[in-house]
Amino acid sequence: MSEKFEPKILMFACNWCAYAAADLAGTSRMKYPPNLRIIRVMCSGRVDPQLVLEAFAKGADGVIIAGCRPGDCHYIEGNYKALRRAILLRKLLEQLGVESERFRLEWIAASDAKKLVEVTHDMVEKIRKLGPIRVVGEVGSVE
Amino acid sequence: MLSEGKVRIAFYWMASCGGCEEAQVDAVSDEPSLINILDIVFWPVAVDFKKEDVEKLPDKSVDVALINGGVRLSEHIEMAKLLRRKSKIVIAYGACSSWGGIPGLANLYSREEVLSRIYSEVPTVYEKDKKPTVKYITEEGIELELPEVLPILLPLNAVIEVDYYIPGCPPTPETTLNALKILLSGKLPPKGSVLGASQRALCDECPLNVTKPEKILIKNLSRIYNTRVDPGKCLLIQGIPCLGPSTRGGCTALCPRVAMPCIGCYGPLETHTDYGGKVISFLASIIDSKDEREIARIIEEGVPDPAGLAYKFTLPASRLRLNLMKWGGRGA
Amino acid sequence: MPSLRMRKIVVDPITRLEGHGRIVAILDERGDCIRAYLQVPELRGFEKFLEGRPAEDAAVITPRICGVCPTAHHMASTKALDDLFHVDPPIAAKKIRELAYNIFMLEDHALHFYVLAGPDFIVGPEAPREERNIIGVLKKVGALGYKIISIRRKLRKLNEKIMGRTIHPPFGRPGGISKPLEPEVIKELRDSVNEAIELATTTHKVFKSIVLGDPSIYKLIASDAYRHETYYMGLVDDKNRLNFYDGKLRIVDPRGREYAKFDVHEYLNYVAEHIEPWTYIKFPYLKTVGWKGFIDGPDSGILCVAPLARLNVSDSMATPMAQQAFEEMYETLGEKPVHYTLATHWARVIEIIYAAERIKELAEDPDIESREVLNIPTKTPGPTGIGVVEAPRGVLIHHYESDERGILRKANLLVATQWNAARINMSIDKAARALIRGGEVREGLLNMIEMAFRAYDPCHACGTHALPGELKIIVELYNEKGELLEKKYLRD
Amino acid sequence: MPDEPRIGVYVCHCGTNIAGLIDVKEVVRYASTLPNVVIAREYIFMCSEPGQELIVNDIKEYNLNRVVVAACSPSLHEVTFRNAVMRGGLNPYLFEMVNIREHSSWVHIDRREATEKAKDLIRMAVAKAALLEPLEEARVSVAKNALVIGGGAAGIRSALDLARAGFNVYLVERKPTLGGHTARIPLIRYLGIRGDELVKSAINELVKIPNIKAYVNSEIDSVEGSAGNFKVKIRIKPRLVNSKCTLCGECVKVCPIEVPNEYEYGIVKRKAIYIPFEGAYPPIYAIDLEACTKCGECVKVCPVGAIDLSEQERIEEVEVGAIILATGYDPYDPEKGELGYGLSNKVITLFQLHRLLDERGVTKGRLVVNGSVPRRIAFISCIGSLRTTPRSYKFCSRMCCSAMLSAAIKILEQIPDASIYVLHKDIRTYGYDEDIYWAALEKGVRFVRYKETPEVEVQGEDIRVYVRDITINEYLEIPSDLVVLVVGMAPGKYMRQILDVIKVSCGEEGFVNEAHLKLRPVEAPSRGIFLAGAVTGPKSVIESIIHGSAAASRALSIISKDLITGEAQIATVNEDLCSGCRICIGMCPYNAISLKQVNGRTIASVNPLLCAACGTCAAACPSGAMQQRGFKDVQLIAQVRAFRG
Repeated sequence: MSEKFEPKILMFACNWCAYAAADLAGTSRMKYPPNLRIIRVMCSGRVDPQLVLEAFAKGADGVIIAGCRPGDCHYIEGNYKALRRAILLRKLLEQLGVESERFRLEWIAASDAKKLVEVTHDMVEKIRKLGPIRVVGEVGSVE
Repeated sequence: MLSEGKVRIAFYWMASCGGCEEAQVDAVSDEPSLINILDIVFWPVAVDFKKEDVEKLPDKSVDVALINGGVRLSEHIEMAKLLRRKSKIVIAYGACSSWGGIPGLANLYSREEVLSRIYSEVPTVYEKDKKPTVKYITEEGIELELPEVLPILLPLNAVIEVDYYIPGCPPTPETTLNALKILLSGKLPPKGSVLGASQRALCDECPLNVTKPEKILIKNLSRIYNTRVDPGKCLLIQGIPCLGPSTRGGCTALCPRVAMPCIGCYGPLETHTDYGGKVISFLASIIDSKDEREIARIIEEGVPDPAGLAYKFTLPASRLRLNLMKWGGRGA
Repeated sequence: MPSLRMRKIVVDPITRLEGHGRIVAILDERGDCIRAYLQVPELRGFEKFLEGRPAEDAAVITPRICGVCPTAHHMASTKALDDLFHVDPPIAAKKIRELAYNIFMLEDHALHFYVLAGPDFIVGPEAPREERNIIGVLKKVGALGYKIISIRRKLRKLNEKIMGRTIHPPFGRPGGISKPLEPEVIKELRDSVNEAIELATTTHKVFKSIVLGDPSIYKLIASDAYRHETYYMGLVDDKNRLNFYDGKLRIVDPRGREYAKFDVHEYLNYVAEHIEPWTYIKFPYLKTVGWKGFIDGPDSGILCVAPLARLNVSDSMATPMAQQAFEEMYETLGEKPVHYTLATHWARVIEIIYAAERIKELAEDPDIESREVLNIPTKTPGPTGIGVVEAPRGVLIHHYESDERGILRKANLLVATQWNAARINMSIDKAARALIRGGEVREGLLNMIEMAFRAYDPCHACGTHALPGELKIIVELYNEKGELLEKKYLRD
Repeated sequence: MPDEPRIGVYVCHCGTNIAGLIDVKEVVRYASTLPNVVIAREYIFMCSEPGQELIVNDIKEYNLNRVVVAACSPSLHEVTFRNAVMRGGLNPYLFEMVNIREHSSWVHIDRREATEKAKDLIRMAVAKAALLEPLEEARVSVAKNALVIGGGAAGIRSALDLARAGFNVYLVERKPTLGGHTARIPLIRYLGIRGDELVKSAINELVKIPNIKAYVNSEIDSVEGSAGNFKVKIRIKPRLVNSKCTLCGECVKVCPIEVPNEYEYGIVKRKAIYIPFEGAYPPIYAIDLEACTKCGECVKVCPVGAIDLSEQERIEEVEVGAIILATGYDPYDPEKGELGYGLSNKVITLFQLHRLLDERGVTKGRLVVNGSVPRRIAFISCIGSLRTTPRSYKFCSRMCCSAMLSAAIKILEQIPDASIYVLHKDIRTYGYDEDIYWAALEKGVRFVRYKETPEVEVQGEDIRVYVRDITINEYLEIPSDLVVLVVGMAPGKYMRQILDVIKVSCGEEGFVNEAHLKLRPVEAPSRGIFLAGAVTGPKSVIESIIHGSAAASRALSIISKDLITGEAQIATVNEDLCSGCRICIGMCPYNAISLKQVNGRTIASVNPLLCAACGTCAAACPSGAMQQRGFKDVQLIAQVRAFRG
């Protein structure tokens, strides 16, 4: 792999906070790496771990669930449900062989475009060090 | 298709324990008249056959093949492909064939780790350098072959197209008979369907479901070993991770009836894209805490092994784990 | 046809297809068999993937080693967990476990006797093959056979009520069982004990009249064809009587003298496993004697387990009818230990009687009515838990190592069929050498191999049951380059 | 979906805002190759009239049944394009928006990378769009009435405000009289009036307004339906005395039953037939059903025949569009033995002390205990609050400090030589009440700060308080003639009961949590239910009144409408798949999910008006029976699967 590895990162963003923060980053013309793809959900509480597992299975190098800060959930406490699931999911991912750095739960307020930018930078950097989720290696004689 | 005359049926086993055969025998002893309708082409537990016998059959001459066990050895792949060619309908029978089953937990480790544990690390083995080999030349100078252990255990549908699934570890006689009746009726559901079991989760048929309060929020998750369970109450509300809510029904809740949690042997429901993911989703969701450290503690105490809990029967069906192993990622 | 270049014969006599057991015979230049190998290509890796699991999960994971004897694994596992979690079950739990276990032993042995081995003896080894199956058995014994089948099914259903399921039971927990017995189950149990006794005594009668009544069969059992003078191991109670559920392991030497008697925690002092590169199965042997190859005698560490071994290590039986039958067998065969492999069938019938009598004792014991069936572990788990039971096919040891949270770090499993693997190989080797001469495979070979197999009732997925009467045999003749010269079906 | 998806993709230039960086032509070319895409176009400003017309016309011309627009943020133009899609004849929810401006062209610098990102996002949106379904919002016509539960200061205020705005109000009070705790406060300092006077003036106002119907002695039996249309059953318990009563008092004289008078916090007794306090509303006697033996003595003596002991309980059913919950609090009730309480009548609560100091009370305001005037008085504050005792709550009741010091000052006014100790964890005379603190200091009240809970030793007439003063770090022994336990506010005793009926959950401390302190500060999580007064936590009378007004104005936002609509992208249950496992119910902060019976099975059911469309229940649903419309599993999974080409 001579070309520089560009991780592909998927973010599930709450409509009311992280998605809006990404909008704000845009209107403020902040710059961040182009590795992020956002899927909008109404609440981080909507993010079923099945979606995260599917994203990794599809080859996402990193996945972020972004929700409102504790106490700030638009839907009262959907973000806490995201928190509970994320803690268990992270444990599961590690057992399945996905490094914990590849999965994050972040609280990003609508006004906090800066945090969205920082999180993206940081994630891209860390995953670039980690390498792609598909390590090119021996493929078993299963096919 | 199946309504005329006898149904030519084949049974086959791969990496299995024989429990599926026991279940089939129980099913037939519960309804012996089936013998009159079924023309058993082969059934290794009861009727001998060889691969050559199958090869000689015309293509699609078997009406239904019920295959149990996961794909663990190289020769399982050949046999599966052969049966696919010879059969009109191929059914994955039981958890192992459907999603890998308990032996599929081996996919948490590499083949080399598995072999090393068995042939050198266990305390009863002292000859640390000996190991079975695929090709071995005996002292007489003759080559003996062993089939290759595949790097990953695969469910049947990873190597051939599977038409239907009969879930369970093993499927109960009732499930088996229900499925056979559907097959014999000729009214076949869409391909890929599960036969003989419920379309709903186990809670639907669990006698303990009515003991749940309206809201299920749990302050503590517990392991069964140090929990005194009230047999008259839903296990989940007692903090025991019971997989009934996410597991297909059809067994009549055998385990919860003896105050033990459902461990998920009837596998996923049609809506699931990743059974294990769904299990951890609902379990984490009911934890009644907003404090990160407390949540982590509750999970650590009650679910120390999420993969073993959520994928006890379905790890080889996790596309993520399968892909990681195939890609040679960490842990592969 | 015999060719000097013919060197290898592959026999697939084991019903469970390629992959679960095949025999390869190596011939010399004259075409005489000089060595036969039984290969078991079977590997699933339970010892590895138990690692990382909460220990209590072992009780539901390990039954999946074998769907034919899941109860044996469940019990061995549950006992290992009692040990690992340092908890002693209440007396009621122990008795209910042993009760369920004896029901399981009874129905499993009955299955073997009537469906698997029975045809050879009941229908007769010389009977036409198409009659040598369970249908033939039913014809010969008449309505009695159907009754026995229905009793067996009834016992299985009863066990489902006690254990939750018959195949892969869930009810065993460290410290006891998950749920007390409901009064209606106890009533049903007590109503059924006489049927269990009836099943046992009838079976014994059938065995004595049909099998022993036929001098040719008696001769076969007492022939030297399957005689191997090995060590024997089995579980005995404090009076050196057979017990399936608990006790100490006792080993007798080929002359019947006690060689060792130990708690299963000391098994590592006595047992090691030998590996052969040509098979996935490992061969346990008596470590203190050592692995000397596939030979018998007091200098070879090969150990035999299963019904015959269990009786060979027992001084007596704990129940009266079984004791009578026990004495009768040793008297008739005139030696102790009995080294005739085929006498295993006889031993199995005696065990059926014992199991039935033990079921009666336990079912009628008021202790099983107790609601106190579980002690919750309170001590820090680990580091070691070892459990042993007598599976239908012999000693079964589960050995777990865990951390202080009770998460398994290591597991070692010594499965019943493994113990006999070396002896089975010897039987097959003996048969092949005797019967493959001048490159010709004699018709009798098949019978010999089948009968050897069935006596041990080996279980290669821990589930391999060879069924009689239907076996075909393919003989593949290879040249020295390994090219297939000829393939013929002996029974097409 | 019966129809084969036919998707139109529209890529906006946004002038140069998008096209300046993103290769729109390439994006359009790429989009046209995606599965189910029938037409892909670009336009300089998609949100302009001509841009929208493009969509409207294409829907007709190409028979499109899904539309994807790649432009700016949906927060700006999602509604615009939904309307355009609707004008084209499609359901507005068959539309998916891709944000390639804020999320791509404005935040990146590399043309190729930004273009690739736009392509990825469109591919993902197209995959989702193919699975979109038409959606409708649920609507309900509004019952233009309101229910107020609780007839204290806050509830009365809410009822008055709603009624004044022209709506019918049902005011339901569990006790036989309106006024709550307020009626027993001797003086409300801010207003300079007595509590019972405040209540009386409010009631004078209330009786003049015909559209308030007050139910005393009544409880809420059941509540069904949801915002806009609640069906409420009110259980009216028999008072056994009707409005013919003239308050002559003959009945009281003959009544043989005596029970503690709860209006006086139990310091005196009353008869089973009684009027809670002078001037109580309604102005007729009431009979305590629990105490009354129905001996009939009162019936015999009643000169007007106002007593009917055979009166039965009634249920009245009303329909309301909104509910205000104003059930208030109860004083913390110390256990017998807790700091000497109940062991001597020299250990009393602050609430009881207030009654003793009330000039219209039983002692006419003279502080007399056991027939003598106490000289040595110890107040122990923070009882029931700040985790002081094992049963205490963790919050600060904040009213008590001021009330305690007011009482101390009042005592010093009538017993100038009294020695008063105030044992406290902290003194929180917040706001203008700081004056009281200084006044108390000046009058010689001695303050002792404690950390460990003081101990009260009762030995006959001798009472001693032991405390470690943390300021001087000395143990003090305070012999006392009177110990006043300054108890805080606790959640109402009947709170749980009423919450179960209206299906609102309470917070950790037993009070009701607001849906959102910032966005919905006087609302319960469930739509249509509003909160007034101390039901959400300790409040002063004035604060409660303000709260009552606020809740009323929020309730008006519902009942002033003819129709209210729910969200479109709500959760729905696949009834065939639902196993009735109940996991979803605990997920919903809005109580939108309940159980229902269908063909003998118990399954979950979503109230479309209560559902706020967060989707949390769908993520938790173990069987996948619960799905959020517009964000269904299959839709999101399709979007995820399209993530890497």
